[in-house]
Amino acid sequence: MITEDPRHQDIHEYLAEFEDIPGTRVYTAARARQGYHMNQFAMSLMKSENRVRWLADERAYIDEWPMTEDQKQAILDRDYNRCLELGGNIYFLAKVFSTDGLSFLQAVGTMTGMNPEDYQAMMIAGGRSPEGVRSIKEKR
Amino acid sequence: MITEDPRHQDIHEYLAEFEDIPGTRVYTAARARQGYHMNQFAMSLMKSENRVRWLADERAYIDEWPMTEDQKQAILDRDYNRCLELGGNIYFLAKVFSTDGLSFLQAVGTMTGMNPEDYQAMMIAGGRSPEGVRSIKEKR
Amino acid sequence: MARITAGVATSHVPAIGAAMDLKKTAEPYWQPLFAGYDWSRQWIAQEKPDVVILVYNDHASAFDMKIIPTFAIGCGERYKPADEGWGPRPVPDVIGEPDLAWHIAQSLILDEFDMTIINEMDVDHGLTVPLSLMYGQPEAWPCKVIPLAVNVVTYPPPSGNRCWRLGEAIARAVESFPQDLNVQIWGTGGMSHQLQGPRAGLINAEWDNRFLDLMSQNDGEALRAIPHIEYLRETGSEGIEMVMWLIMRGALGQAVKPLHRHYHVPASNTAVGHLVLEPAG
Amino acid sequence: MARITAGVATSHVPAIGAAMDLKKTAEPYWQPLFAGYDWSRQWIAQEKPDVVILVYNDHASAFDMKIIPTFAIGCGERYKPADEGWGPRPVPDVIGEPDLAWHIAQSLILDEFDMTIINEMDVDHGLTVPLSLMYGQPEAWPCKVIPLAVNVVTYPPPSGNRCWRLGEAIARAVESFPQDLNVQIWGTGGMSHQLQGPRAGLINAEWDNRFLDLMSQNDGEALRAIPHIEYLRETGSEGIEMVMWLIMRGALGQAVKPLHRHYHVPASNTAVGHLVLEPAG
Ligand SMILES: [Fe+3]
Ligand SMILES: [Fe+3]
Repeated sequence: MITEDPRHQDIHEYLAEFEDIPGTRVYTAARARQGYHMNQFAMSLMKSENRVRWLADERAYIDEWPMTEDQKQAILDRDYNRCLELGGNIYFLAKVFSTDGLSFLQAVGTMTGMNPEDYQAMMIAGGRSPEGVRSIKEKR
Repeated sequence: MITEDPRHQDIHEYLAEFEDIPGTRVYTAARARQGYHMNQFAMSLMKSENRVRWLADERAYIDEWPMTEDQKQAILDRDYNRCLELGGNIYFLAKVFSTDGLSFLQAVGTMTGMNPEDYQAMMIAGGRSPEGVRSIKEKR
Repeated sequence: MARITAGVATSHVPAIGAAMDLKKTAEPYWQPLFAGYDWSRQWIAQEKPDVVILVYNDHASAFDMKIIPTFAIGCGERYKPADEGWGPRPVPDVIGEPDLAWHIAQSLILDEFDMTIINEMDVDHGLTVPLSLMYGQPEAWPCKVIPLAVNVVTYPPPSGNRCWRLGEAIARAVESFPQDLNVQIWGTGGMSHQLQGPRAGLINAEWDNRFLDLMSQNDGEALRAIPHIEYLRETGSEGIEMVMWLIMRGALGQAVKPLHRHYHVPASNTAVGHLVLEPAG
Repeated sequence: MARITAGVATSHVPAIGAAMDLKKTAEPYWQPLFAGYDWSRQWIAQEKPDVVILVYNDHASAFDMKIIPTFAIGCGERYKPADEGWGPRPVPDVIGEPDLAWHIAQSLILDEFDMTIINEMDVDHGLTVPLSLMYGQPEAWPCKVIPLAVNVVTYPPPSGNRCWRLGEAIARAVESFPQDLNVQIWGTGGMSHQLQGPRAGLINAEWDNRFLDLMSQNDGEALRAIPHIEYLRETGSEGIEMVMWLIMRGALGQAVKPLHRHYHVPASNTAVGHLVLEPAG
C-alpha cells in the first residue's frame, strides 16, 4: 500500500481557465451557489401540475421562490444569457423553455444574437467555427 | 499515467466471509434487496404524521407497503431477529422501536435471548466477550 | 461468465428522440443522421446483448441541486422515462438488471471507486435516446439496462483518466460475475456542442474526428490525457460529455477493433458521433 | 491559508445525546463517560476552531435505500437535526461553511475522489452527538461544520485504505484554500459495538485499545491494512464505523502527537473511544 502522489492539478488554476473561453459560462460552484434557487425553481416545472400553475400566473408562481428580483425578471423575460450570468444552468433552464414549447435549437439560438433562421442555417452549414473563440487571452 | 493494478479483492470471497460470523447478519446487497420495502416502510416513521397513523392502526398502515406477509408479521411481532433474516437493517428498524419508545439498549437486547436486566448487566460488566464468537469455521 | 463483447458510443441529443417520437426520421434534415445507425441496428439484432451498461448523464432530471453524485449506478428493477418539461417520452420503461448491477456496484467500491448506489430514479433523454437509436421503436427494449449516470453538469466532472479507470474496473467486475451474459457497454453524449451563450452552436468537426480516431485505436494514454479545458475550448461547453465515452473505451481494454463509424452535423445544436467497437485484447 | 490543526476521534452513540438532552450526565451510569470529555471541552474552548470537517455516517436518516452515496460532502448553508423516530434532538441547527466545502469538494473530484455533493439534508445523531460531547449545550454551535457522510451501512463501505487516502486529499485541499482558517477534522463512530442478532453487545476492549494505540502512532500502514472482516469479527458488526476514523487520521499526515485519550464501556450497547491528536509532520 502506498500513498499516491499524482501531479495534483490546482483547483484555482483549473477554474480560472474556464473564464478565458469567450461567450461561455461554465457551471462552477460559484455559479451553482448563485443560481441555486433559480435552478430549483426551473426544476419544479418537471411536474405538470406546477407547469399549469406557472403558466396561469408566472409572477405569482415565481414569487414563491427565494430568488433575487434580477433572477425573477430574467426568467420572466426569457433572457437566457442574463439567466446564465445570474447562476442559471442550461439543463435546468430547459424546463422553462420546454414548458413554453420551445426546442433546444430555438431556445439556444436566442442567446447568440442571431435570428432563428440564420442560427438554423449556420447549424445546417456545419455550425459555428471554433476559430477565434477558443481563448480570449490567446486570441485563437 | 498508468493503469493501476492493485491486488483486487474478489467480491465473492469478501461477501462469503461475512456468513462465517456467528449471530450476525451483514447488510449485503442480497439482504438490502430482500428487505427493500420493509426498510422503506420503517423509514417512513421518521415523519410524525406517519407515526400517528401507524400507531392508530398498524395493520392498515403496513398493508400500504409491498412487503411479504412474513415481513409484515415480523414487524408487527417486533421480532427483530426475524426482521434481520428477512432483509431488515437495524438502523431502519430503529425507526420502529423508537416509535415504540424503546431505546437501542432495550430493543437490541431483545435479539440476544437474554432478559433486559441480564443484558444490561452484561453491558455494564464490559459487554459480551469476542471469545468464541469470531468465526464459526475456526471456532474462535 | 459474463463478458463485455462490444462498446458503442453515441450522442444522445433530445431532438433525435423527438424526431423518432414524432415520426420525422425520413425528413431530409434527419434522414442522413439515422442512415448512419442502419448498420448498427442490424448488428445489434444479431448480437442480442443481454445487458447494456449505459453510461450517460442526467440533465437535471433525476438529480437536482440537492444532491450531485459523480458516479451513480442504477441497481433498481425498472426506470420510467422522465418528464423533462414536455411530458415523458412515449418509450417503454427501462428494465434493470439488479443482480449484475449490485455485483458491479459492490466490486467497484471494493476497487476503491466511490460509487453512489441508486435504487429508484427516472431516466431522461441521455439514456433513452441511445436506446431509440440502436433499437428503433419496439414494444419493449430487447435488453436489460444498467444505468451509470456521470456528473458532467456541475464542475468539476470526473477526469478523463478517472473515467478510463472506472471502465477498467467495470470490465474486471463483469468478468467476475458467474452468470453467462452477453454484456455491452455504451458511452453516450457529445460530440461538439455548446448550448449556451453567444458562442452557442460551436462545432469542431476536425477535433471530433480526431477523437473518433483515437477512440478506435490502441492508445488510451492520449485519450486519458485530454484535460477538461480542451473539451470546452475545442468542442463547446457541452462537449465535456465525451469524457463519458472513456468509461466505455476503458472497459474494452487497450486494443480494439472498430466495426462501424458515423459522423453527422447537425442534430439540433449538436454534432453527432457514433462508433461500434469490439475488444481485441 | 487554511490549515488542519487537530484531529478528534469520538464515538457518536445516540444514547449519549439523549443523556445530555435529558440532563442525566451526572448519574453514576453516565458520569465516567462524560468525565473523559472534560479535558477536551477545555482544550477546544482554547483552540476555537473556525470549521470542523465532521466525518460521520448517516443512520438511515438523510439517505434511505433509494440513494446510497459512498462519500457525501455537505456544501449547504445549514442543516437541521433529523427526526429519527422520537422527534429531532433539541440542539442548535448546524451551520455549514459552503466556501470551504465547495473548495474541498471540487478539489477532491479533481483528485479523483468520486464525491457526491449535498446541498440540503438533515443530520442525525452521528453528527450532532460529537458536537454535544465536545461543546456541551450552547445556544449555537461555536464552529461551522462541513458534514462528510460515509456509507458504512450497506456493504461494502469504503476500504480503510481509501478512507486514509481521502483524508490525505482533504488535507491537500484545505491547504490550498486561501482564507486563514483554523480547521479541525473529526472522525466519529465506533468503537466496539454490535446492534443486532444473538451476538449483540459484543465489546473487545483489547482490540479497541490496540486501535487507539495505532491511531496515536506514526505508522499508517498497519491501520490502512485492516480489512473490513476484522472490524466485524473483532469489534461487532457496527464496529466497521471505525474506518471513518482513518479519514481523520489520514488528514493529519504520517506523524501525530497524541494529546488526550479516553476509553469507557458501556454507553448503551457500545464501547466509547475518544482521542485528540495534533499533526506533528
Ligand atoms: Fe447530454
Ligand atoms: Fe453510528
